[in-house]
Order: sequence, then structure tokens, then C-alpha cells
Amino acid sequence: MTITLEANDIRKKFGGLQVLKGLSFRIEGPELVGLIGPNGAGKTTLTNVLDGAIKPDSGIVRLNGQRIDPLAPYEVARAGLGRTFQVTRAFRRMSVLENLYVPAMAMGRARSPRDCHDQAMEILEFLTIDHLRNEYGRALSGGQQKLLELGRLLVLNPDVYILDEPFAGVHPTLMATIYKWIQRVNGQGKAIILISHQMESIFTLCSRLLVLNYGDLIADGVPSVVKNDPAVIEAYLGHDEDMSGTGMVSLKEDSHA
Amino acid sequence: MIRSLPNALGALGVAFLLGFPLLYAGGNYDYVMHLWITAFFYAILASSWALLAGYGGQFSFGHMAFMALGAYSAGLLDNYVVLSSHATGTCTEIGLFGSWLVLVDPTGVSTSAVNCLQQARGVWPEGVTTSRLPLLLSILIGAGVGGGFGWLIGTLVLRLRAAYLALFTVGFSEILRAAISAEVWLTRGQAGLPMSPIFPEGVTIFGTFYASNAKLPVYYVMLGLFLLTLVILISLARSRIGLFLRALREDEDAAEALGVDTVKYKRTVFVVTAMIAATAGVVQGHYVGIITPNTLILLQMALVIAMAVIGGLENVVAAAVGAIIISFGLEFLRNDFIIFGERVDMSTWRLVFFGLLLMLTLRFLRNGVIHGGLLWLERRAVGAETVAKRRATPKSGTEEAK
Amino acid sequence: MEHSLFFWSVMGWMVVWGAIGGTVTRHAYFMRDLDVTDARRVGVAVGAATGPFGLIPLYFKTPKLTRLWKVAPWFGVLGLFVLAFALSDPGNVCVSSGSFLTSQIANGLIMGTIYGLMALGLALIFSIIGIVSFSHGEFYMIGGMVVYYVTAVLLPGWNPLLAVLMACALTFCVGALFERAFLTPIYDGRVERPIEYSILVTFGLAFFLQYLVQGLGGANPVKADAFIELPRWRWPADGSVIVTSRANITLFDTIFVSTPRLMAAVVSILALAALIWFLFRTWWGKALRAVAQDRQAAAVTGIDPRIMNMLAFGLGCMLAGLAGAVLVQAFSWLPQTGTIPALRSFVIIVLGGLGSLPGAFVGGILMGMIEAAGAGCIPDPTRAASYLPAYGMVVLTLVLLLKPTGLFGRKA
Amino acid sequence: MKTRFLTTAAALTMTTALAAPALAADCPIRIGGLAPLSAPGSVTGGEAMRAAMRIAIDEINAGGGVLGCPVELVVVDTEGLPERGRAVMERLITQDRVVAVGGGYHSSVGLASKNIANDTGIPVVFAETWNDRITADQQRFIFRLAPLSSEVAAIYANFAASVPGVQNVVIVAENTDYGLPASDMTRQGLEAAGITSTIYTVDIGTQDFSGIIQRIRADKPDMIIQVMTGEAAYNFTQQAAEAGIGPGDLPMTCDQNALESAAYWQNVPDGNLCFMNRVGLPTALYTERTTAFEAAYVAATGKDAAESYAMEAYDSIMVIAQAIAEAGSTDGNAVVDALEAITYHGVLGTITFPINTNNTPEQAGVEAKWWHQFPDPAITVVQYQEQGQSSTNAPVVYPPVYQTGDAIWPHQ
Repeated sequence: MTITLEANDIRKKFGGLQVLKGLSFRIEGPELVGLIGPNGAGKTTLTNVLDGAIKPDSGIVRLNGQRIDPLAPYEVARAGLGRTFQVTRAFRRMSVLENLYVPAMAMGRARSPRDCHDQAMEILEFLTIDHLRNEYGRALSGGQQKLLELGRLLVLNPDVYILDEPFAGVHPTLMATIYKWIQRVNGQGKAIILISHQMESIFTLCSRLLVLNYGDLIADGVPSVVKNDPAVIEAYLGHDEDMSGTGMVSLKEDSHA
Repeated sequence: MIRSLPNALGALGVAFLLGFPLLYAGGNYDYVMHLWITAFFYAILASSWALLAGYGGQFSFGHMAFMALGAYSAGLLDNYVVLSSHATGTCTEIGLFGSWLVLVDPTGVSTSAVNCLQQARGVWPEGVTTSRLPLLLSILIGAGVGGGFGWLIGTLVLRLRAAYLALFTVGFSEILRAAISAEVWLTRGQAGLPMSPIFPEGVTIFGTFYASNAKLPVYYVMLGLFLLTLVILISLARSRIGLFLRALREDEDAAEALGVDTVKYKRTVFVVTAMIAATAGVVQGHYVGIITPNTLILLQMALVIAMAVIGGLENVVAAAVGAIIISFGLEFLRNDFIIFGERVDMSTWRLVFFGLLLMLTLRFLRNGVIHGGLLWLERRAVGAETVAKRRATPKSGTEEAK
Repeated sequence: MEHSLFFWSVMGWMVVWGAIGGTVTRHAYFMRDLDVTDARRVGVAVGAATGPFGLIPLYFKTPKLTRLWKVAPWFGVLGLFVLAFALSDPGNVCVSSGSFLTSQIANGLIMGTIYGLMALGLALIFSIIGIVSFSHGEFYMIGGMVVYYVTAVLLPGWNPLLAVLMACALTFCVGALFERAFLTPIYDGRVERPIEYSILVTFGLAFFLQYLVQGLGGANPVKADAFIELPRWRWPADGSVIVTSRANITLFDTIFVSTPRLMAAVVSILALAALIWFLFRTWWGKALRAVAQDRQAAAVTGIDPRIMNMLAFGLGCMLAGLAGAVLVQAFSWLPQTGTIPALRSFVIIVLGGLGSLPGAFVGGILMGMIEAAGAGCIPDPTRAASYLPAYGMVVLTLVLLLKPTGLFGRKA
Repeated sequence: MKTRFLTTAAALTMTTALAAPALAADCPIRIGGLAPLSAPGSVTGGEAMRAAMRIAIDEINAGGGVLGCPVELVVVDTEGLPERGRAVMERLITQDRVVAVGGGYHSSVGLASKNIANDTGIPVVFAETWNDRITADQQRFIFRLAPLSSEVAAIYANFAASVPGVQNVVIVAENTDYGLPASDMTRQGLEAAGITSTIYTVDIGTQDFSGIIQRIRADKPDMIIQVMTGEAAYNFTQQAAEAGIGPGDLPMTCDQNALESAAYWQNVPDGNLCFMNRVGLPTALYTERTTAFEAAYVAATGKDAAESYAMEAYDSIMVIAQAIAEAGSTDGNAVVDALEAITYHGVLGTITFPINTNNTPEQAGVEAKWWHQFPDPAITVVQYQEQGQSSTNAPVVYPPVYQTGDAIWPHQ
């Protein structure tokens, strides 16, 4: 069965501000989709809607054909959608191993830590943080905490992964590990939605880009096409000049190339 | 070696508590026993609150309310439900296997009114026996009522976080206190609801008879309840439920996103700790012999919270030990002392110091005095281990990009 | 109550239809893929107010839930409640006596103003630092104690307003010092759970202060003299419009107002005006509001958030102290006096929405009215006053269940 | 005068000490004292009682102690809580090894703790617990000096019936086991005299009575009877005065605490003309011992007179000491026998316990409540008739036997 994630006309309003203005898209199979857009475009809100943390005002989300928008986040997670958070959310006063036990036991794959210890150690070794296994989450550096979150997702083993800014503030040496992680997950046939401001990474990794601006989906397509879409350039350059810090320069250069 | 120290100390402590009433022979035996029983009572409350707050992150101020619900359920049963060998003819009653389950009409605090049972006693022939419901049944009912309200409160506060939760639970116990104080016809209000002793007819243990007011049987009942509570709490804390509770305490959204049904586990921890508190209330009510709405004042809740915080909020055993030490300490500090010829009334000042101790512990020893110490030992060991491992695998050492 | 069965039947009817309305309406809106955020609440209100007569059209029409829809049915609920009460208990003094009603309302307004002032302090602290202070009642108590000790013991014969200023100064300083000494760890992430930490540590402070005052001053009730004593006066000569006595003003022979309270309410309103001036017209006030809106942005513009935190906590404590300082001439004062006002302030700020300053003030007035209604209208005189401390808590519970963000609060 | 009293006391103890040194128990002899010393108990009463009991002990020791032993007083804090009362009674008996217990303020505490003392055979002479059941249970080791609640209620009812033109009375009672039975009995007494009454029950923590007072005013009472202690009573009286239905507007009885003149006038500046029930000899009938005790008490506390509970507490210790001396032993049974036969000339008058084992209630044909009860604690109604008056100077206006002045009826 191929993996599908379908969003149909998602709308969300906070107070008087329409944050999502009727988004529709469909993701299928082992796809690596980049979700980009200037700050305030609605990326994080969209993630929260997909994950069940926020209920949309209207619209329907389906995962593998099952309607998931009325479900609680934990039900969404069990249905097969896993996410990370923009700001790392390691369980700070639990050891690294315990951090990994949580999803294993929540999904009912293990009754006790013993059942999932080996899997957890394998993942920690893969992420090169096995020497920290008994340290508290808060003792880890920012980058290590990002890795820990990715590790937890591997244990959860969902069909669709949403990664919110996995590269922000991560030391270059750890970046390689994250790339390795993405290849591993993709290799298993799972879909990944990657939200990032680091355009190089997005362009290197993603096969398809979704561009959000003020709650609208202004572009959807392969990176080379999206890059030259005038609406996208307008969105990035027209409004927020300061935004260009990381990715804009490359986007601009690419578009003139 | 150093990490097994707490376990060894724990075993030693349990052995000491089990043997203490048999070995101690001081002239103030009853008084010391009373202190221990009270200390166990507070230890049960503090440790169960520690699971709720320290593990579950649910800073509820309603723990004493659950305790009081248990105690009042048992107290109402004790006063108004009687098993009799003979029909009263005056009360509402139900025949039950040859005896009668009598519902006595409440008469409030009136000193002149006579309830239906007393009327019946006046005309009954010799030899009619009456008794209350069995203690275990009233414990079950008390725990059930506590658990039921725990479920209700747990459900109502699901959407509430931090400050709202604290305010809501304060409100809950305040409403309960006002209701108990005002519904005098049933609860006897501030006058307090009298309760029969745990063993109304006395009890014989290994051939020795103990009268109904003897301390030793009560000591073992309360100790038993305390140890049972610790076993339940520790096994919960070490099970997946404990893991999930800590996860949702650390980050509810993240736990939820990893498939943890936070609603279910929050509710579970409310129900379990409410049942424990209610059970402690039933036993303490029968032991003290009276229960009043004043057990619900914020001061009493403050005591339990402070005990748990000073012992260590995130370790149920540390909270219990903290409760025992503090309840003894508060009792010993009651004595007045003379300083510079002035008599200092310690009954007030001890609470001043207590408040200060609570603040300072929170500020400077965040994990509590006892748990903090244990944690320091444990973390030191882990730190050494991590360093050793990193030395062994120099490759990963480069990633310590902190 | 004459027809209590009727009253409780109506209440039962409202609860049942409210429950049905909540479920059914949400279902209707959900099935039609409409906005369901307010559907349940509106359904509850419409169900309780109109029963099936409003619910059925609502179910089939599913109109867009405008602000009118969100508010109007609740007035219907309130109206039905009042109507049922009036019909079932026509002999109740609340129903039959207009002058009693006006007196109660006047009293509720006066007390509500003072409640509002005290709650405002709590709301101010919450809006800047994001914590709920459990020692608020103790600052209220200390404010009163200072005024008593200054006017009655230390400097008898001095202007009581001086004592009020001293009370404000002391509570501000104690609050600010406490904030520096104990609350600083919550800003820099040194504590894992800042909100719970602050609740517990202020709880400890409450404990400490209450018993410290008792240890120093004893536990006997004290009271300051009334700040002003009115001359006996009536106008016109038969006293039909206004009659004053030493401690009382009677208006139109129907409204009785106690002078110490009126005085307290007047000071509260002046303080409120001063606070508004401070927050909106001075640099410090603007800086405070800037910090409340965006900590980091404010820090970038050169406002030192540490000083603002201290200022906010001190000011909040000062408002509680001020409320106590003006009320000590109306009530007897004990070290335990602060507990119930503190609980009341909690209710008020939740009613108004945590951290909303106008909400806190309106909530205070609402609270004054609720207590006046409870004490005045509950038919059984043996219960009406016994439950006095619980009325607010009942309202708090209802509000938290129906709208956890309070009446004026926005979504978290 | 004081010295003469001391010499008589000394002579008394000397004779007994000479008679029975051989039987002396372990020295020192310890006597327990129950007193509420922290909230929620009535701290004012507790501190007064503690001071009085200390005076008693000092006098006994100045006279050479009892049975050749110095006497030691162990005062414990009951906090006004029944459960705490049981705990401290237990502590007194098992830890402090007292031979008898005096004092005691709250009825609920007395009721909860007396069984422990009775079961362990430690005599208790309660000082200020009014509830009838304290003695009505006819326990061997329980004695009482305080008046019976039902007798006080009867005085209230009779007094109300004697007030000219009273048809409709409002009783304001605290919701405790002092206030509730007493208000109920007062209501019955009034009913018997053909006077209608309404009972309003309040929580003792209440500070703001305005709503209830407006309601009482709407009832248009001719008289208000208060059955409540502590600062709640002060608050109520003052707020009633501010609302125009105070002691200056219609006959009102204030409770016991009003006898503390200094505190009363500070807390209730508009409280002139209030009636109070007073237990103990009227000032005009003071014995030498009463005057001597009052002098010592005033010197020790700085108050202007001794309250009735202070006198009772003093006498409870003194009567125990005399009983031990007469029994020649500290054995509980011997002390009880001595108490049953005692004639002690104390500050309350001549104390005896005429209804006892040798003269049971059945034999004497009286109700069970008179068991081990001091039969004649003079209960009088006094009235403040001048602003700032001391309660000792306030004239006795009821009953006629003790009357020293005419009542001023505010409504006439």
C-alpha cells in the first residue's frame, strides 16, 4: 500500500487573521517534500493542523485514506504521522534512552524498557550519541537534542515524517548525521515533509517544493521550476528584505542563473 | 556501590519501622506511637501528591479534598449506616441475611434531638447488637468516592494547565469546605463528625489483646497502608505509566506527538492518587475519631506540599521521608523556649521557619533535600560514565559541539 | 422557597437541554464542515435558554456564529434563571423589594470596585511575569496592618492617607525584594517548570508572611479608625434624598452605603486612574506594557526586563496592599484576613481572563454583584451566608468548564 | 489586698502540705492546660486563658506548691480543632504525664478530647466549653465550670422577652457546635414566649456581612441576638451599625468577645448600647479573690479587666490544685472524689459540684447536663452605656437579682 497524505481546503483563522486560506495538496509514497515560505507564512500552523494539535476551521486531512483531522495528536501519531518541533522538545529531565522508550511503549511495541533497549541502542549508535545514553536530555547540546528528536521518530516509525527546521543551529558535523538519517527514512519508503529556511539543504534534498505565503499555497512543483516562479520570488523579495539572510541569496542567484 | 546505598537504607528503614513498636519501651510510648501514625498519614499524602505533581506535573491543591472525601464517606457510613440484629421499626431499614441494614436519620448538632436508633434502643430487648459496616468495606467505599471525584476533577482539568489547574483545585477544595461547614444537619459542620475506632472491639494479635484505643494495631495498619502506598507508587513510577507521566510533565505536546494518550494518563494519575489519599483519610478519620472541615483549609494542603517539596518532589520515597521528618520536626518545635528572658511562643514561629524553609528549599535545592542528594550521587556517576565512554570512542568525541 | 420543585425543574430542563445542545450543535456544524470552535458553547447556551425551540432551527440552519450568537443566548440563560427564580419564590426579598435590590446592587458595586483593584494587582503580575502569586492575600493583609499600626500605635493623629502611602511603599518594597531574591530563576530557564515553581514559592511566602505577622503582632483582631467621619446631615429637611450619619449615607431612603467602604471605593477608583495614567502616560508604564507584549523586542529597545519584572511584581503587591490599606477601616483585621480575598482575586482574574487588566476590573465588579446576589437572594437564611466564600468558586468552576480562557481572555 | 489573698492561699496549701507529704507523687506535679493559641482557634481567648492559668500556677507555687511539690503547668495549643484537641490531650497524658487538665475553650475540642481523658482516668475541669453534652454524658472524670449553653440560651430568650415591644427577633449564629445548638435553643425559648425569630447562620471566617445585613434589615427585626465569637462578631456589629441596624438603633446582644473592652471599642467604634452576656460574678459582687486575681491579671496582660474565660481558666487550675491537696494524692480517682466533695472559694464564687456520684441526676431529679457542673456561674446581661466604657463598669441590666442599672432601649 502506498503512503498518502491528503489535505483538502484547510482553513484556519486566529482571531481576525486568516492563517491558512484553503490549502490543498497530496503527498504520495517515498517522497521528500520541502515546505518553504517566509516567516509567518503559516508553515508551523499547517504542521500543527496536520498533527492534530490544532483543529482546522474547515477542511479535511486524510492519512492513507483515514480521516485524521478530528483526531487527537496521539491518535494521529498512532495512525502514522510523526513530527519534530521547531524548538527542540527533548524530554529534558529524562535520560536519552528513556526519551526513546516513550514512543516505543506508547505505540505498544514494547512492554518494558528491556524489550526496546536493543532497538534504542542501535538508533543511538546510528545517530552517534550512544555515549550519552544515560545523560539527561537537558545535558545535551542543541544539535544533539535535534538528533535525539529524530531518534524518537525512528522509534515511532510513522509513515509520514514532518521535520520542522531540523538544521537550525546544528553544527556542520552533525548535519551529516541528519542527512544520513533522511536517506535511511526515505530508503524505507516513507514520506518526509521538510520545513527549513536553509535553502541549500532544501534544494539538495527535496524532490518537490511547496511554497506557502500568507496562508496560500503559491507554488507546488519540482525545485528547479519553483525556483523561477515569479510569485515565489516576489514573496521572498517583495516583502521582507531581512529574510534573505540564509537562503534568499542562493534563491536569488539561482533564479538569475 | 554508592548507587545501591539508597536501597540498602530503604530496607533498613522498613525493618526499623516494622520492629520499632515492639522494641521501643519509653514512658511516652503512646505519644511516640501517635507521632509515628500521624507521620505515616502525612507521608502517604505527600508521596501520592509527589506522584501527581512531581511525575505527572499536575500541581493540584485538591489533595486534602480527596482525603476529606474519603474520611467523610467513611464517617457518614459510620454514623448513619448501622448493621443491627433486630429491626428498629423507626428507621429506614433493609433486611439483609437475617440482620438489618439501618439508615439512621441525621440529627445535626442539636443536643436534644434523638435519632431513630436511639429511640429504638430505648424499647429494644436485651441482647440486640449493632455494629458499623466492616472497615474494609468503608475503606473501599471511601476510596471509591475519592477515586470517582478524582476522575471527575481529572477530567475537568484536562484542558487546564499550570496556574489554571492550581486555581481550579483550590476552588474545588474551598467549595467542599464550605459545603461541609454549611450542611450541618448531615456533616455536623465545624463540630466534626465523630468516628468509631479502627477496631471498635479491640483486637487480638498473636494472643495479645489490644483495646480499641491501643496504638500498636493502628500503627501497623497505618504502616501497612504506607508501605502499600509506596509499593503502588514506586511500581507505577517505574512502569510505562511513570515513563509517560514524566514525558507529559516535561512536554505534553511532544509526548502527545509520540503517541502518548496524555488525557488518559493524566486522568489515571488523578484517580490513583485520589484513591490513595481517600484511603488514608478513612483510616486517619477512624484513628483520630473525628473529622472536621478544617482539614481542608489551605494550611493543611500547604503542609503536604511543603513536605513533598522539601523531601523531593520527583521521588515518592524522598517525599515520604521528608513528610516523616517534617511532621516530627513540627511537633518537637511546638515547645516554647526562653530567649533573653522572653518566652517565645513557638506554635507560631515554627510555622514562620517552616515557610522560610519551603522558600529556601525551592530556591536553592530544587530537587528537595533528600532527593537532591540522591540525584547528585546518581548524576555524578553518570557523568563519570559518559566521560569514560567518550574517551573509549574518540571518534564521537568531536561531536561534543557545545 | 415557595415552589422549589418548579425552580429545580426549570434548572433541570436547562441543564438537560444545554447538554443536548452542546453535543447536537457541534455535531451539526462538524457534519457540514463548518467552523466548530464555538459550536459547542453556542449550542449549550441556546439549548439552555430556549430548549428545543431554538435548537431545532439552529440544527437545521447552522448559521454563521457571529459575536451576537456567542453572547446573546447567555443573556437568555441568565434571564430564564432570574425568571424561574422570581416565579418560584415571589415572597423573596430579592424579588419583592426594589429598595433591597438597589441597596444590594450599590453594595455589590462598591465592594466590586475594591475587589477589582486587588485583582488588578494579580493580573498585572500575570501579564508581565506570567505567574500567579499565591501570596497576594498576605500583601492585602500587610497593607491593612501597616495602616492600623501607623494610625493607631506609631503616629496617632496623623493623616491616615500618609499611612496608606506607607503601606503602599512597604508592600511595594517587600514585593520587589522578594521578586529579586526568589523569582529571578524563572526568567533564565534555571527552573524547569517556572509557573509551578512560582506558585509554590509564593505559597511559601504567604505562609511565612502570615505567621510572621502573627508572631510579631499577635492574633487579636485590630481595626483602624474610619478615615473620615461625616457630620450628621439631612437634605431636604425630611431626609427624603440624603441622610448622613457618622458611618452611613442613606440615599432616597432606600440605598444604604457605609462610609468607610465608600471611602475605600473612592480611593480604589483614584488608584485605578493613577494606574492608568502610569501605564499609558509615563515612560515606565509604557515600558511595562511593552515588556508584557513582547519581552525580547522590549529588551532590544533598551528596556531592562529585570527592572520591569521587579517593578511589575512590586506594583502588583502594592495594589493588594492598597486594597487592604483602605479596607482596614471597614473590617476587623487578623493575620489570616488575606486568605479569602486572595481566593476571590484568583476567581476574578480567571473570570476576566488571566492577565487581562480590564478583565480583572470588570471581573471584580462582577464578583461583587455575584456575592451580593448570593448573600441576598438564596432563600435559606442558614445557608446564604455560610456559603459566602464558595459563590465565587462555583462561578469559577462554571467559567473554567465553559470557557477556560475567561470572559475576556483570548486563546492561549 | 493581693498579699492577704496570697497568705490565705499559702496557709491553705501549707496545711494540706503538712498533712500529706508522705503521699506526695513524683515532683513536680504537672497540670495540663488546653487553650487555642493559633488559628483557626480563637487566639484572643486562648492567650487570655493561658495568662490566667499561669497566674494560678505562680500563686500555687508561691504558696509552696501542692503536696510539697512544685506544680508545673503544661499549656498545649488546641488550634480550635477537634482532631488537634484529641492529639494534644493524648500528648498531655502520655508524654507530659499530667495528673489533671484544666482550661479548654472550644466546645468541639472539649467534646472530641474528653473521652481520652476519661478513658485514661485523668480528671478534666473544663473552663469555657459551653456545649451541654460535655457534662450530659455523665463521665466520671469530666467537670465543668462554664455555664451550660442551654442556660445561656434561656437567659437570652428571657431577656429578649423582657425587652419592651419585641415581636420579631433575628438570631445571627456561627455555624459551629457552639452557635448552632445555642441559636436553636434560643429560638425555642423565644417561641415559648410568643416571639418569632429567624436564624441566620454565618461562616466564622466571614469578613463582609453587608449582604446579610441588608437582608436582616429587610426582615425588620425588633431585636438582634448574636451567637458568635471572634472577629466575625466585631465585624457584624460594626457593619450592622454602619447599615443603620446596629446597637444604637435597636436592641442587640453582642457575644462574649465584646467584653474585651479595648478590642471591642477599637473594632466596633459604633457599638455603644450593645448588650452582652457575661459569665461570672457581677463586678459589684466581686470577692476578694476576684479582685486579687483581676489585679494580677491586669498587671500580667495590660488589659483593663479580666474576662470571664480568664476567670474560669484560673479557677479550673486552682480547683484542681485544691482537689489534689485534699485528696492527698495525684491519683485520678482520688482527685475526682475530692472534686465531687469540694467547696472552693474562687474568683467565680463558691465552686461546688453538687450533682455527682453520690447525688446522681436521677436522684436529684434534674437533667443529665447538670452532672459535675458548677451550678451557679452567674450569667448576667450587661450593657455598654457610654462610648469607650470598660465592660467591668457596664451596668448589669438583667436578670433583676443582679441588676445594677436600667437598660437604655435604643429604639424608644
